[in-house]
Amino acid sequence: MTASALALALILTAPLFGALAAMLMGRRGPAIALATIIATAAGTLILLVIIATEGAVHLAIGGWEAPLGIQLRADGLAGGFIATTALVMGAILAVAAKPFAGGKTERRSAYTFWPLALLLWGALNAIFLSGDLFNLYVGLELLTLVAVALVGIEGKRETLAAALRYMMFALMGSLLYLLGAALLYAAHGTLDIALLAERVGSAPGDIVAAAAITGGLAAKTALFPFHAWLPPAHSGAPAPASAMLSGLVPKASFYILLRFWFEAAPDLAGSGVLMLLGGLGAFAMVYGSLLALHQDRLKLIIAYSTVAQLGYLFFIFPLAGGESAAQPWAAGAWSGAIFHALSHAMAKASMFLCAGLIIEAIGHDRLPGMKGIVRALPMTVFAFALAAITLMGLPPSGGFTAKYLMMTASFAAGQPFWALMLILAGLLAAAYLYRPLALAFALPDEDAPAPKAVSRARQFAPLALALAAILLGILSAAPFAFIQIGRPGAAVEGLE
Amino acid sequence: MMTPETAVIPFWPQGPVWPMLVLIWPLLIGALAGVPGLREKPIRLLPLAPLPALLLALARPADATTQAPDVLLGVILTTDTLGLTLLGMTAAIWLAAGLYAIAYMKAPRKPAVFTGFWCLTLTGNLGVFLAADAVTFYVSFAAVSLAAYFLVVHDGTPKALRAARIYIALAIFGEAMLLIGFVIAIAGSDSLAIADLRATLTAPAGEGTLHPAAQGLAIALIIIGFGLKAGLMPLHLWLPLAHPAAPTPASAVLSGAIVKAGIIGLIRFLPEGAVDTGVLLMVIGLASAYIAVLLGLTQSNLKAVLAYSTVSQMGLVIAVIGAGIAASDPQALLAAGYYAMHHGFAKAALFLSVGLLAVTRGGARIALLAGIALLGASVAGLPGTGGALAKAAVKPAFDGFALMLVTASGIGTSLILLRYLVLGARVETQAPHPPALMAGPVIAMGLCALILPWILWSVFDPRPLGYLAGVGALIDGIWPILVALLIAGIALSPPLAGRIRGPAIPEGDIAAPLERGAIRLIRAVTEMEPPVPQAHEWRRVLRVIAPAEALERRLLPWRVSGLVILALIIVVALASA
Amino acid sequence: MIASIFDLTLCLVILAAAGAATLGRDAFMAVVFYIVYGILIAMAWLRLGAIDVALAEAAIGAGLTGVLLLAALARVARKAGKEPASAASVPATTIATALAALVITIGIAYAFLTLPEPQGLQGHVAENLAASGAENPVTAVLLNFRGWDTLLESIVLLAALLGIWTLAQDEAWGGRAGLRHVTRPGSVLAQFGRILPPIGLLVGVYLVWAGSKQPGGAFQGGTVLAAVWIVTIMAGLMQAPRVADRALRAALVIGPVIFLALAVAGIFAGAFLVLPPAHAGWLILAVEAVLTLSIAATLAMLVFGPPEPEEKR
Amino acid sequence: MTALLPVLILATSLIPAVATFFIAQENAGWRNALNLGGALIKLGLILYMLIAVAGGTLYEARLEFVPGLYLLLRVDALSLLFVTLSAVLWLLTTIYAIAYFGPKPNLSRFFGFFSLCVFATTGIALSGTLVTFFIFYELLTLSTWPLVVHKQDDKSIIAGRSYLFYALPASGALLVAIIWLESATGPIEFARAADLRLLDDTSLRIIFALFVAGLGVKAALVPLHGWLPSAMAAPAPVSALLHAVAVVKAGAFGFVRIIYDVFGIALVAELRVGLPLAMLASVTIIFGSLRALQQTEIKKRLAYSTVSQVSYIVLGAALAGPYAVIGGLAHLVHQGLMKITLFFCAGIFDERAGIRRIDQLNGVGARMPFTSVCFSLGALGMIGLPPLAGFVSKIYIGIGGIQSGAPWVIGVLAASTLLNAAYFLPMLYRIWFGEAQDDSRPGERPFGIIVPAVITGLASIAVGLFAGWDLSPLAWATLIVERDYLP
Amino acid sequence: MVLSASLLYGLCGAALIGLGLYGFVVHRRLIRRVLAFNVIGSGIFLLFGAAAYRDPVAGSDPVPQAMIITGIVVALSATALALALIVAHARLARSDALPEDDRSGDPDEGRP
Repeated sequence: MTASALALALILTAPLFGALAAMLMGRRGPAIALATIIATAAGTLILLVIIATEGAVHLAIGGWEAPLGIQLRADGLAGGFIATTALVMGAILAVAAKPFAGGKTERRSAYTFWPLALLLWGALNAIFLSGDLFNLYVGLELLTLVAVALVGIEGKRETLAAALRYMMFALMGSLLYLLGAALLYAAHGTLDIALLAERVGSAPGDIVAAAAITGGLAAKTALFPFHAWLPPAHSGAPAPASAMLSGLVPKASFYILLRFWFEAAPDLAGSGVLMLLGGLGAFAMVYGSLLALHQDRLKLIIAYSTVAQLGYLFFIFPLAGGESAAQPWAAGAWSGAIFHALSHAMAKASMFLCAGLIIEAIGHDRLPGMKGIVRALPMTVFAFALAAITLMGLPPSGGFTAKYLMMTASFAAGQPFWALMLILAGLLAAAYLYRPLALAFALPDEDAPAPKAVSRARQFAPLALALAAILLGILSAAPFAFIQIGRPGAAVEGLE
Repeated sequence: MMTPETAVIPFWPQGPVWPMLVLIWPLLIGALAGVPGLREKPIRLLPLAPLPALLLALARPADATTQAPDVLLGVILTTDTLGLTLLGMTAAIWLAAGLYAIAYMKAPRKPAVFTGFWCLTLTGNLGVFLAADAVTFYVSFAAVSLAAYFLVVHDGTPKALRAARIYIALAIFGEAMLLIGFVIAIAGSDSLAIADLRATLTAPAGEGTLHPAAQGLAIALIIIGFGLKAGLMPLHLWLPLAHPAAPTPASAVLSGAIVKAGIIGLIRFLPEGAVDTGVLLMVIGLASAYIAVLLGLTQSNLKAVLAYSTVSQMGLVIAVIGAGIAASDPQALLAAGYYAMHHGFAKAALFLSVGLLAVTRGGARIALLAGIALLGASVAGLPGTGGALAKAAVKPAFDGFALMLVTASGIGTSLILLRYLVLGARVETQAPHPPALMAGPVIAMGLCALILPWILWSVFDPRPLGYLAGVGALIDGIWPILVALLIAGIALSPPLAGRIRGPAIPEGDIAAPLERGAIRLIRAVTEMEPPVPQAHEWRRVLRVIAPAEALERRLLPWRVSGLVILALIIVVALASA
Repeated sequence: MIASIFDLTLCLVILAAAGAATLGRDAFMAVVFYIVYGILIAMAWLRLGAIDVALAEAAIGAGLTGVLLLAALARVARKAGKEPASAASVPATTIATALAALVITIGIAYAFLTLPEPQGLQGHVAENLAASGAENPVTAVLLNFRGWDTLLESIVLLAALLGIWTLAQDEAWGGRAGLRHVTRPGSVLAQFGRILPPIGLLVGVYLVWAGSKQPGGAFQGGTVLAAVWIVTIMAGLMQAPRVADRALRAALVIGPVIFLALAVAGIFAGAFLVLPPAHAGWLILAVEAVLTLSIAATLAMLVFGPPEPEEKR
Repeated sequence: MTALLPVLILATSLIPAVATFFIAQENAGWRNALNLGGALIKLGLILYMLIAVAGGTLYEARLEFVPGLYLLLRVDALSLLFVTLSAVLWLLTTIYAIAYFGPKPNLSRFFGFFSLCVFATTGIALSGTLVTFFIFYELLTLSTWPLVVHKQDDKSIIAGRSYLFYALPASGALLVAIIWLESATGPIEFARAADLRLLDDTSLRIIFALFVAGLGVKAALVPLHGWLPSAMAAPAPVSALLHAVAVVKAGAFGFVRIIYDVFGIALVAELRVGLPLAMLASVTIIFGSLRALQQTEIKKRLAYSTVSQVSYIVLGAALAGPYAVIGGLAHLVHQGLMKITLFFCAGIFDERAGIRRIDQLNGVGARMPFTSVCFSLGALGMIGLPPLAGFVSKIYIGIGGIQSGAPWVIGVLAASTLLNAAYFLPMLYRIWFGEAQDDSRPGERPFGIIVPAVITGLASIAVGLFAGWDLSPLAWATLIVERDYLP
Repeated sequence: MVLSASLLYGLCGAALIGLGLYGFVVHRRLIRRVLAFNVIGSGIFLLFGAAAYRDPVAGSDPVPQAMIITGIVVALSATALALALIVAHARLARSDALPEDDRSGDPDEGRP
């Protein structure tokens, strides 16, 4: 028994065990979740220590090495995502404990929420650790089905429509991904990422496979223009679900996209594709932000913000992919995008949780009703503000570190366009996040009904997430070094 | 200048302490006015304030320099002849006016404020005569200029308020001009010493010196700044407004002492050898001397008449200074100071007499009028008076036509003071007899005007006094007065008396139109709407969003989104191929 | 292997069925064509030498999916007041979609035609088959070499079930799953329902048992067992279980739980999901057995759908 | 110790900031003790450092941010000038604010963010690299917002919006400038001249312009000043903070850093960007004064006055001659003292007598003598009346202008002086000579509200009157220039 | 080039994918989309299986077969959930299509 095997086993199975247990014991959801959090967190901590001290962890499942078996790989990138997921899930589940509490008799949503949420976690961990494209497919499918179910958990007409809409994109995405994987296997006889890296060339099969995989994952990541499903889906779900859906789920497909382009098929990445992805990302940033400006419901604002923020991530392709991969700035660009992914996960989850608490307090999330909410929910509004700071990319936050790194890389790469887009997006983010914040700070209308009280302990969870996002910025050095561990391509080097 | 020497004890001056005390003492007195126990009758403190200065002037120490590097940008004070003389004169006038004020201002409004600013003004007025560095001079000058506002405004009547408003506007304008002039000079010399500043204003063009245009600008600005205070036409307009508005003791110090601050400024700062400047000053000064008389003759307010007389006299002084500069003649500058000293005492006495006229009856009144006549004659240069000496001292600076004009200016001087005498004789008496504290200062000042020039002649003029006994000098001294009497006689003769109507020129002549113009300008500025960007309106932003919203509606149906996904696959494939 | 006329014909028929299923106007006919299509595809799999896949396709792809589609169609027709007519005109998007699909098809075909020399894993599998504990290479892959996929896959099924349960109406929660018996007693189906279960049970168990050596396995077997259960309920012989039923839930999770436990036990061998060669055989069998149970239960519950309100009964 | 002290100084503001958030509203004693204690300790530490730095000691603290990029706290003479100013004014403002608010609601929030602002300002002052500067600069932006909207009414909210509307794009510009520059030169430390010549002239000019845009908002350069007047909706201690302690000063301070420590005088001259900046500052000086003249509300007029006055600092920095910088740096302190006096007094007028508009000032001199005297001192200092503080700065900047070949600057100074007089004197006139409508005597109590105003009022005389003293701001500015910026 | 069976079925799979994609995108009725989804899926599997069968000597590659079985089960799960969603949606919306795809709400094709 090795520590790394133990860690990986805990991370992979604890949420799944938890989910199965929750399925079995309907009213014990919160307690099971707590146990899961503890177990997974323990595994995560062990894994982080191992990665930090010994470098990337590699484990052949069942002892079967590639190409026959499935390889688990935990490098700095995976470790970062797993740790962030654990943190975010912990906070989300803490907040969810009340609305989805077990109660005397079993309730539908309270019953299904816990196994679904834990399955989502399990799927995420499975994806982050997997080194095999087909295994990733299964994990992705698990994630997708769970996510769709969570979107529809409210059971209202709009949420069901949103879930169905999401389902369409998700099905299409899965199929396309599967098509790509099939073609790759047909051509190269393996789906192990490390092996593929040696074998993938630019044969027509590889190109079609790459195109299909990219299209499929882009649809799942809600990259503009495939985002149409996202705002209704993320805004319709209950807040804890939204937090997972917005903060974590798109990161998984993005993560696979990263693994694919940077590790499995680095040679295939021509400047055309990279620019295309980056360009769509830039468009998404502006487009999502503009639409977020126009929303009158808090959760819709946050959801459109996700559309915009996911756009950032795709700058990694022009800045760190292709010919840039070997350049000194690639490390910065790459880390910047990862920083963004991580801090966005925390901040966005925090925001949705805040929105959930606000809805609990005032019964809805229409902006005018939020006037003066700061008096009733000071910690929540503060958490929202901190999360907003991260999303705007203002220092000192993880969002800022991300923006700084990416901007530096974009100037160094001679592509200042991306830097300007980052600035623009930051400003737009400030604009659309400002509205709810300003309303929250305003004096309440005199005839407004008094908001219901929300306990401080529950308000603390989103605050902790937002603070974590800020801390990620203040203490950037260690995470920066960490996510470089096992980074594909160029050697780890500092910024010039 | 950038690293002043360090004192052993912070703030303790190097060199003689007395000159510093001269300046600090009045400030302390002024501050005392605010102390509760003294607040009720603070006016009584006024005479105390100038005493150290007077003592210093009487002691006549040798030229010495006092430095206080920690204060301001490094204070330097010197005691030279000219400065000490004028310092003495100023102190004396302030002392006299202070004593006078005790009796004159029985129930003043806000006595503490009046006392405080009286002392502050006094400090500034004394400071200009002692200062040897530009900053100290400037600070003193600003103090005397601006604090005097409170002396002018003291009565609080609408008239006083208006006069004070115009006074302060002009004073600040003057300050600003002066500041620029100083700054240019300091920048050119990289020094704060007045002597260096003066030098740099005429230094030949070259490396490290000022551009001639800058020199010219600085000189012009300095003339404007000081000319304003000294009543140089056309910057004189505050005098006829402020003097009548102020309480009488304040008028006395304004005209007798404060105006001299401008004179000393011109003397101290204008460089010798600036021929064009000198000639220009001479022309303006002489013109002032005459025009002011004409304007003054139209006035019916006693103090306004005196004010125009001051303007006229100062014109003369400035002409002397101009001549001195043009000829690089330090003697002329000294003479200008000498002349100013005489004028200070005389004008102080005359102004103080205005208050006395209202409280004097019978024989005393006749004696008073006679005294006024004598003082007027002195100012006009009647031989034997102090004024004759003053005139004699300045005349060598001129020749030819200018000399004639200077001599003939006695006519105007006499006329305008006759006008004062006539108007003064008509003043109705309100009180039985004058308090000693009012009469005393008038007499003292008058005596100073008549006698002190005799005592100080040797200090200022190398020529023997006997020169004044010459026939030419006597004739030159008398004929203008005779001509003036003749004109007055004709004007006052029964056939003409009351028939001559001068144009109704308001006090301060050009002040009214300027004031209107200024008000209009300020109003225009105030109502001007600058194009300040106020673009943070949501509606405009929302208009930008409209196309995005339309696109969003388009993309929502799966048939479109799905198609886009297919398209992306094709595009990615093509881009990779 | 050279394509025969049969292959060509089969392909054409497959395409025709698929065309009818995707492009046809009538939804019901489309589903029927789809079921036919599924069976044809299963034949194609046989032609490609993939008997396991053929079994799976027939049982799951054609059978279960068809049942699900038919049931959904029926319920939607009952519930949806109106049916949106398909496009009467041909809008530009349709043409563009057709073009795009065509281009992609050509691209895929081209990619397929230009595939490099095959580098299959037959060799690797054969080499390690002995250590895998299964004689059927497909089972070896499914339960050993790529057991993690299979484990996740069994959980995917549960996830789908959870998703379906989520769609229940709140007041119906805890009640019996949705599918009701739809036959009169004594009808053909009812008779069928009496005969089928024992046979089905046998077939199912056999498929699992045989799976380790020959084609067949947990999924195929589970499907058959699920079908048996479904038919039994349709025939009115049994009632659908309550979703809150402990036994049902235990049955649902037992397979994945055991499998997971086995995976975790791998840490004692320094890895994850390790089947020691010495015990691999019975371990696989045991896992398959419990998995089959869970899969059968899950598949059946998938077909039953969410619980429905009691009063509607 | 040399690494610890800068961190300690930051902590003296940060710890009270964070702790205050957790203090209940009712617990005024603890809150006040915490804030005042922090301010006092900070002041003590700074005094200690002042002496040490004057003697040549260097304080540095580094923290790795991302590889190759350090957050650097470094104490040089310039930082100390700013940090001393903000520390002294922080203490006074805290005293004032405690008295001003009394038992009003939301005070923990207020004092928390207030201390956070000071923390950020201190950070700005001590920053040793551009990135560090930027981070604290942004922190300042953010922590100021809750203060601007503190009253939470519509006006405050609009003001807050306006503030961010200007500040955030500016920070974007700043960030682009920094990153563009550093992408060519590597991380820039103020103390070590980087070779900017790696970029071409045009790029450098654009970068400089971006810096101007980025810092110009806080320094309220026209046309980026719009937020400042509307921010007047905030309570008086906030105005004091915005105008004197922290915000606008941070912008002006940034200009000094950029011109002298990043670009360097030589390069600025070579690129010919100093002159346009000086002109922009001059336009601001005049424009701000004109706008001030148009205002009818006291605080708005003061705000526009700040717009005008802060540009003196920028002007001094842009002229890039020794005298001009000395003047600019000295004005940093002088303006702070004078303007905070004015705002303290304006706050007292408002809070105690409800006086907000200028026409309500009539005769208030007799009713509130102490406040009125302090207000007058501040106003006269602003006009540049000698020997008050403003005069000294003006002289130096004017001299610097001539020596830098920009003699038109003195015209600007003169015009500004006149305009300052034009908008301040009528206020003083009303205070002292206006006809009072109301003879009540609103108390100038408690002491906490008036004492800070008196102290700053007296200080604004003292720093001018004793400008030649070795420890005066002017002398310190001279030291900075002699030590760091003269070749 | 001789048309091998694997080639034939591979091309057939490609055609099925294309057919399915078209159907998936253009259909308004959700059930029809799910059906098309399954067609695409089986097309991909066929392609995959055909590719695995290219080497007649070695026989069919078992790894793709296992993957395909997994894929089929996954597709079934997705289908089941999708259909259940459609049914639930239809119950509330009384329509078998999403609101934006409903003819009545479609501005492009406003024909009665």
